[in-house]
Amino acid sequence: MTRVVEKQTLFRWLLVALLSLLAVGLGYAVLSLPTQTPGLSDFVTENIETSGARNPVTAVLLNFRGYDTLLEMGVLLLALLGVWSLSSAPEQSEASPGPVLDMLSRLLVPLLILVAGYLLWVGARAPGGAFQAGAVLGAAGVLLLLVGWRPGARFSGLPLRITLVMGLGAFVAVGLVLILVGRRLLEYPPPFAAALILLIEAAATLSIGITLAALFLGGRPEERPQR
Amino acid sequence: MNTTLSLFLLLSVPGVPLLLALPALHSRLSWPCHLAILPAVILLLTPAVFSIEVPWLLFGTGLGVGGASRLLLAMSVVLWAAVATLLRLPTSRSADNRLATFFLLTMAGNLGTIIATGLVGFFAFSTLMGYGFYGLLVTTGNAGARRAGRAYLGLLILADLALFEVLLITAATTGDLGFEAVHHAMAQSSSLGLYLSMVVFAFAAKAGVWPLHFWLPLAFRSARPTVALLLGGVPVAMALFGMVRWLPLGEITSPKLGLIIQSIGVAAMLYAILTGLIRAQLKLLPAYAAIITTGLFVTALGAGLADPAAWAEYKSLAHFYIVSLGFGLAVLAATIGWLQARREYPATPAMQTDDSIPWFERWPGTVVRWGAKIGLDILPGLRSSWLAKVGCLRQICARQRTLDNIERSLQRWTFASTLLLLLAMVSVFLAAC
Amino acid sequence: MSHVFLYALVGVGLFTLGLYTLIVCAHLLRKILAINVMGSGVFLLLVALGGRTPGAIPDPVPHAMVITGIVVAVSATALALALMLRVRAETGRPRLPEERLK
Amino acid sequence: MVNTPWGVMAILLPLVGALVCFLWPRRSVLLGLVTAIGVVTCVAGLGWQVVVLGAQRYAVGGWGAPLGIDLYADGLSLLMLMVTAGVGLGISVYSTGYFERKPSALFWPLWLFLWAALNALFLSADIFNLYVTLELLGLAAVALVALAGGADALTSAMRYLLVSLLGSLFYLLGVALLYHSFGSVDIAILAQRMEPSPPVWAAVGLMSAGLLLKTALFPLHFWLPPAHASAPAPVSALLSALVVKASFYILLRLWLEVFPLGSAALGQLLGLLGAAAVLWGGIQALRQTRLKLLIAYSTVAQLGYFFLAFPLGTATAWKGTLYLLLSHALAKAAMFMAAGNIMRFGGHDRIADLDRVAHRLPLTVTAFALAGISIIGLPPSGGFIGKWLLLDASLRAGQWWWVVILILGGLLAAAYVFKVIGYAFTQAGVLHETRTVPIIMEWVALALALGAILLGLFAPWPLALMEIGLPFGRESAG
Amino acid sequence: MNWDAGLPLLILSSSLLPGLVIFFLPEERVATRTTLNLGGALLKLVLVGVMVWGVFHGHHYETRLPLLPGLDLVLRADAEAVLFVTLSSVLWLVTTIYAIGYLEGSPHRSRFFGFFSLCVTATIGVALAGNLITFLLFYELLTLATYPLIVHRGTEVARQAGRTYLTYTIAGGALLLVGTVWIYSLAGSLEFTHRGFVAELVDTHRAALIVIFVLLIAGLGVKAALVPLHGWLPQAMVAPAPVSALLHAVAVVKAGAFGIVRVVDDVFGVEVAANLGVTGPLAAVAAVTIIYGSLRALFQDDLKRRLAFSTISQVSYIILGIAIVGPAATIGGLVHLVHQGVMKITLFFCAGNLAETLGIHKISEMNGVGRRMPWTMAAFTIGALGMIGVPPLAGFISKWYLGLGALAAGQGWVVFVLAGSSLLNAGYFLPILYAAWFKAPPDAWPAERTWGRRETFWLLLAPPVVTALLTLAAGLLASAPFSPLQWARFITAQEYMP
Repeated sequence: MTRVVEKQTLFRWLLVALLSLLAVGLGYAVLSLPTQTPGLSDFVTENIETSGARNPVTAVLLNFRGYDTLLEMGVLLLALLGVWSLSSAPEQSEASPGPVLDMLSRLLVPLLILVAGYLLWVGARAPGGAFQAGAVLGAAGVLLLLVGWRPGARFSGLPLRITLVMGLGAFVAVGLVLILVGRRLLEYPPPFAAALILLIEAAATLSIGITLAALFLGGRPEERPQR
Repeated sequence: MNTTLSLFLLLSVPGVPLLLALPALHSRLSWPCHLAILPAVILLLTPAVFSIEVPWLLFGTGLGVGGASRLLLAMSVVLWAAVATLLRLPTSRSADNRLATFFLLTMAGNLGTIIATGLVGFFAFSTLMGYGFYGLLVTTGNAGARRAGRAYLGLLILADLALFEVLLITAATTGDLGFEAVHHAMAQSSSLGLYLSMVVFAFAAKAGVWPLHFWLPLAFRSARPTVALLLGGVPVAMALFGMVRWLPLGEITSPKLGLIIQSIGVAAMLYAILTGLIRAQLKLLPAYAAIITTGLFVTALGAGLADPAAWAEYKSLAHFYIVSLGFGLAVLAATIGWLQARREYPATPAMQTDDSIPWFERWPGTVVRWGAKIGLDILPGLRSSWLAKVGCLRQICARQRTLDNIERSLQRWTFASTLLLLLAMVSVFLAAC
Repeated sequence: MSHVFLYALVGVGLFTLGLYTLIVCAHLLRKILAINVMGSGVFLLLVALGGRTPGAIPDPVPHAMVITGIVVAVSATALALALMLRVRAETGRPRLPEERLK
Repeated sequence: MVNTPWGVMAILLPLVGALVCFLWPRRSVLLGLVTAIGVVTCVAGLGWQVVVLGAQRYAVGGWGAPLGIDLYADGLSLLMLMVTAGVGLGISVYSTGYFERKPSALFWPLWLFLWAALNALFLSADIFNLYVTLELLGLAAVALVALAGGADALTSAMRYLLVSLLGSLFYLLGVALLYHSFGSVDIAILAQRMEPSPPVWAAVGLMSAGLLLKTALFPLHFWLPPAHASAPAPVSALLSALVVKASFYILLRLWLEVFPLGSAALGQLLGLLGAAAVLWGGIQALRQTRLKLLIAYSTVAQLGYFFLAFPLGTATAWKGTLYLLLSHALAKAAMFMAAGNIMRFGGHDRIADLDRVAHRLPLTVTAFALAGISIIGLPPSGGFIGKWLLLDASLRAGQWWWVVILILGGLLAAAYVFKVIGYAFTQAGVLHETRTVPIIMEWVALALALGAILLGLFAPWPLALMEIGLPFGRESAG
Repeated sequence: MNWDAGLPLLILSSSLLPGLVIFFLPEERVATRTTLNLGGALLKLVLVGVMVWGVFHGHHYETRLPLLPGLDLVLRADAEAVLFVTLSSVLWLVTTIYAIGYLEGSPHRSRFFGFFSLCVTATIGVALAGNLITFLLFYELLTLATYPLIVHRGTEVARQAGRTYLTYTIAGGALLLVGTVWIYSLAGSLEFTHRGFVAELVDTHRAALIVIFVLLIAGLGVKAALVPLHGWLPQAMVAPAPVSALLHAVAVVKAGAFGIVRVVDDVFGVEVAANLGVTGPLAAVAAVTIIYGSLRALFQDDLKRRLAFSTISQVSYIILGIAIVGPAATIGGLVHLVHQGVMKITLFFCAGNLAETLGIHKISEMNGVGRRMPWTMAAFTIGALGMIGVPPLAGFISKWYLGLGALAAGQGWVVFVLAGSSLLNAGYFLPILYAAWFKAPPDAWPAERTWGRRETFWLLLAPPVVTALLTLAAGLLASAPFSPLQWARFITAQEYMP
């Protein structure tokens, strides 16, 4: 037994040494980067007018590199699919959440929804946007779930699924429509860019929020048996 | 005579017996053996001297009859006809008709050998004759005949091998393998000595010349009388005939070899006389007679080799000698057989009980024992190698465990991710190089 | 040394720390957390180095990348946690079978 | 037709399919099959485009690199897409049979997501976008492994997920360093601006290590056999056939275009690891008693071959590698499917007891044998062509030791393949508790295996495709 | 594609397509299967006949399909190819007939005949291969197609034998592959040509060429059962008799020997090989194999095992003939390719008949069997005597030319090897003949089956009789036009053309 422990201590020291070496190496690499570089900010500034969003981050996220975001919506949905494929949702716990949480949730949930709406709206100009809004919305959902609220069986079927795929669906739909009208994938016509981005963001916010909440639930909600 | 007809006739001399050798054929005919001799008889009766070339047979074979071979052919025909009559072959399908097959095969070989005008043809037909005669000997006889047959077969194979070498040497020297051409070519060839000694050895083995005679007494003693009738006329006579045909007699002078051959001949005669006297057995008489006569022939041959001029003188006698030898031995064997059939003489009383295996019979057993001995010698080695194998197995087990352990430790997270780390660093280092 | 590089170095530090924990700790929850810490380190580095622009506005592209990265990390963490729970439910232990020593 | 962005469609279509299947799980088999056929059509369209017009670049959003993201299709990506389409179609059809009894509503969306991720990965020309596709791929794969349920599958999936995330993070850190060095994440632009510096070295090391981990190169293969062996058969097939190839593809792309400075020493290291993988995987495969584990270790060994081209670096060697990759994809998919059929039929995959099963499933065994021929590298098969090219390249480069590895690997492969096939001919008592195997499952396995064989007979076409866009440089194969 | 370019492919397909169809036939469709089998075999024979005629009249048959850039799949009917193709297709027909009789009523026949056809297809491919890669391709295909036949019986022993077979042949194939790639990387070509294609490399890459030669010969030597690579052959005896016949006479062993012929003659070229100094050792190996195989055969009691060792010995005659540089020896080697096939197939058919009819597997059980089965044993006798080299049978012709060639090349020792081998051949064949014809039969045979008045099923009887007659004819009519000997002369004349 002691030998095993000794071996482990040795191993750990070795590991620490290696990791320090890695850290030092990486640090050296980082420090040898040029101290000033424009990156892509100039390109972004040049093209931001036609992008449909004044906030550069939003412009990059939804326009310049919108394709990344599209795939990333896919990742989120995929995670949910993965979680759902593992198990169905755990049984509702009988324990009462307690008065404080109960009270808090009643106060906070509407507020959070409001904040989410604001973040979504402001994202076009200032920091904010679909993901932030979606996260806040998700937090509201989590809070609701914490206090023991569960979606009704009627909602947990197709309607829930539609909400979940709405974000990605909107993104893909816009992309496809643009292709159909002869443009490239996600090549928004400048006059409609802002509107399209808002549309996608709105759908994405809703989807992200619900997805996060559903992830928190940790399983597939029971569906009402259909016939 | 027109060519087609002669071709047909000459081919049918060995061909008809060969065809009839098929059991399906000869079992349906009433006198198959006599029928098979017919072409030869016709050939004998045709007065012309003629020969043909059959280019598509083997490497091109020549067939023909001349003065000497006609004589031999006549002897053979008479002998075969006599034996065919005496043998009383069973003709019905159900009976064992292998005897007829062998009979016909041997006959085909014999007749073919006589009419062959080239080395290859002679060789091929004499081999056929040899194997056929072996069958004839063995199929009818008792255990002793079988032993004799085996000894004969062994010598036959050795002789054929030697003849094969001779053929190869000849073919390498000259393109034409007709007897005349070969004689001329070999007389000038550098490998003449090898040629001569091989030929002499081969035919001596086939003829049972002393000291390769040992199967002859056995054969005469145990073969069926009818087969014994053939012993002199078929293997012995044909082998002597082969010597005459193959050796470039009269064209070369080889005193040394001649002397050796002569002395062998003399020794053979002495031996036969002495042994014949000691083993005064009626049935063995033809055997010793054969040894003596072949000895005499060989002596003459040796003299001919030593002095071509001498050979030229009694060259024509040689064929007569062979023929008379064949007939003489046949008559002798027939007489003895007849005497024995009348039970005036006991069938080889003393010697026959002595069934100890002669030395020349023991070699397969010796080889087997030898092999076993070697096996025993190897066996400790085998055992040790087997032990080593077991050890190996153990080692393999150990190796298997090692493999398992390595794989298991590779599958541990800590290990694996450390390796990853190392790999990343080494890559950085190497990329920097 | 500007604060940009300081943050970046902190990012490197987080990355190595996370890696250490990932390797050493057997408990799956810790491993998942360690992955998250590593991710944070990478994101920190990505974002911090984006501040090397000549102007006042930092490079927005790394920001967008990080947001994307965070979403991916969240998704992966969610899946990992759910998996961990299932592993614990099936095997009774929240760890991988090959890690028995700790 | 010419202007239709077939490549983009090949990415979007499976995504849409996944969403639709998710929305209407009851129709998912039909929807999935329709999607699969659609994707194959798209890939065919792209292939036609690439063959006629040459390598294609597509700027998503119309911005173009470096601001936007480019998609790029040359011979290399086209072949990857094609083999994905082929195997993908096969897996789709196979799954209709496989999930017949135990329907899994989420299989189809997960699988289509994975397909989309693969297509996106093979088309991407942007290293950050590649990261996203890698994650999409990884999560989908993990979820699919976990579909099997049970302790083995779940722990394997967990391990797989952690490994996948770790690899991705290494990769992402490298991406970060590269971006901050050169201000772009586009492969073409990086290739132009590339010059050696410490951050680049670090990036090379980190990205390579991360990708190697995901490719399961020896000695980082520890996660692969359990994951591939415990997944449901179609999932095993697609993991071994396609998913591990994706990270290798990225490595190949980076090595060919971004890291041309990639030093000879690093190449030799990769070659050595590849050689070790070939031997180790082969030996381990030979020692397995379970069919699926044997096949999984065989994947470990086969992955090793792909790295033998790195020290050689000639066009012939790369083509050989790619050829091996293609034929391995088909053959390995066929093998896992065959194993799935056997498991379905007899309820187990113990090799020693296969004789009770094997001779009653002739089509399956044929499929396994044909796939095995390609895996061994016997002619005529795709594996043979690949090995031939690699052997030729090694001998021309004077590095004969890779020849030894290639041959030894082939012999090991022969040993483990025939270890299985031998049982197909022994007569054993009839096993009573068997379940019928849908005939379609047998035929799909056979079709894919035949594909691997046919690759060996029609080599000039794929080899000509590889020339499009000159992914392997200008040097022509001898 | 015109006729001249399509004929080789057509010949190949005439067994491939029936084979593929047969795989999918249900077990009970005996008539269809037999029709397909025989139809394919007959068609092939006719096509081959046309080809022989054509080649003799100067036609040039060549199919060329692209395989790799710079490398084609070439099927070409040159004289050597025609020799082997003719042998294979004639013997295939005979073996098919025999197999139909032999396997009547046994299970898995569709599988058997499917692989059987594939096996012959591969052999034809080996024969017609116009370059080394095509050869390699079919050579490996042959390995694969034969394996199921060897393990056909499905017993544990069969599986072991199959494993041994694969171990040897796949390793051999690997060596062959390495040699092929190597020579390709040096010479840049793999086309078989009469003078070889490596002549200009002799000065620059001497050592490499020697190594390549060793690799190629070792790879091919496995199938040709050169000592010490022969271990699989005696074990493969567990296979059914038609398969043994196929292995020993038509396909596998022959493919190896033929490959060696190709390598020496058409890859390296005789002069180059002699110049490299590799033919001498090759001849020595062949000689050792000849003697060793015969010695081992001497001590086998199992009939098929004895025949197997005999094959090991006999096939090396071919190699010996090639390794002795010179026209006559080459003729001997090539003609033995055919003669050995015809003789050995006879012997295996007979062995199969004995096993099927009387349950005899051992030589010690063969006493007096000639009386029970005279036709079979007559055929056996002709085959055995031919093997010994008794004139005027086929074996005599081969030995004749080998010996002549050896003398012409000044390698007299070969003659002694031949003599020793003949002696040993006699030593292990004659006791069998003696026992069969002259010993008394036992009261009961181990497992007797009867077929009315005939000694055995006529489908089993006809093939050995036919091949025995062929043995006789090949020797007797050696100088007739279109005989194997004449064809070998024709080939050699091309090879040694000034």
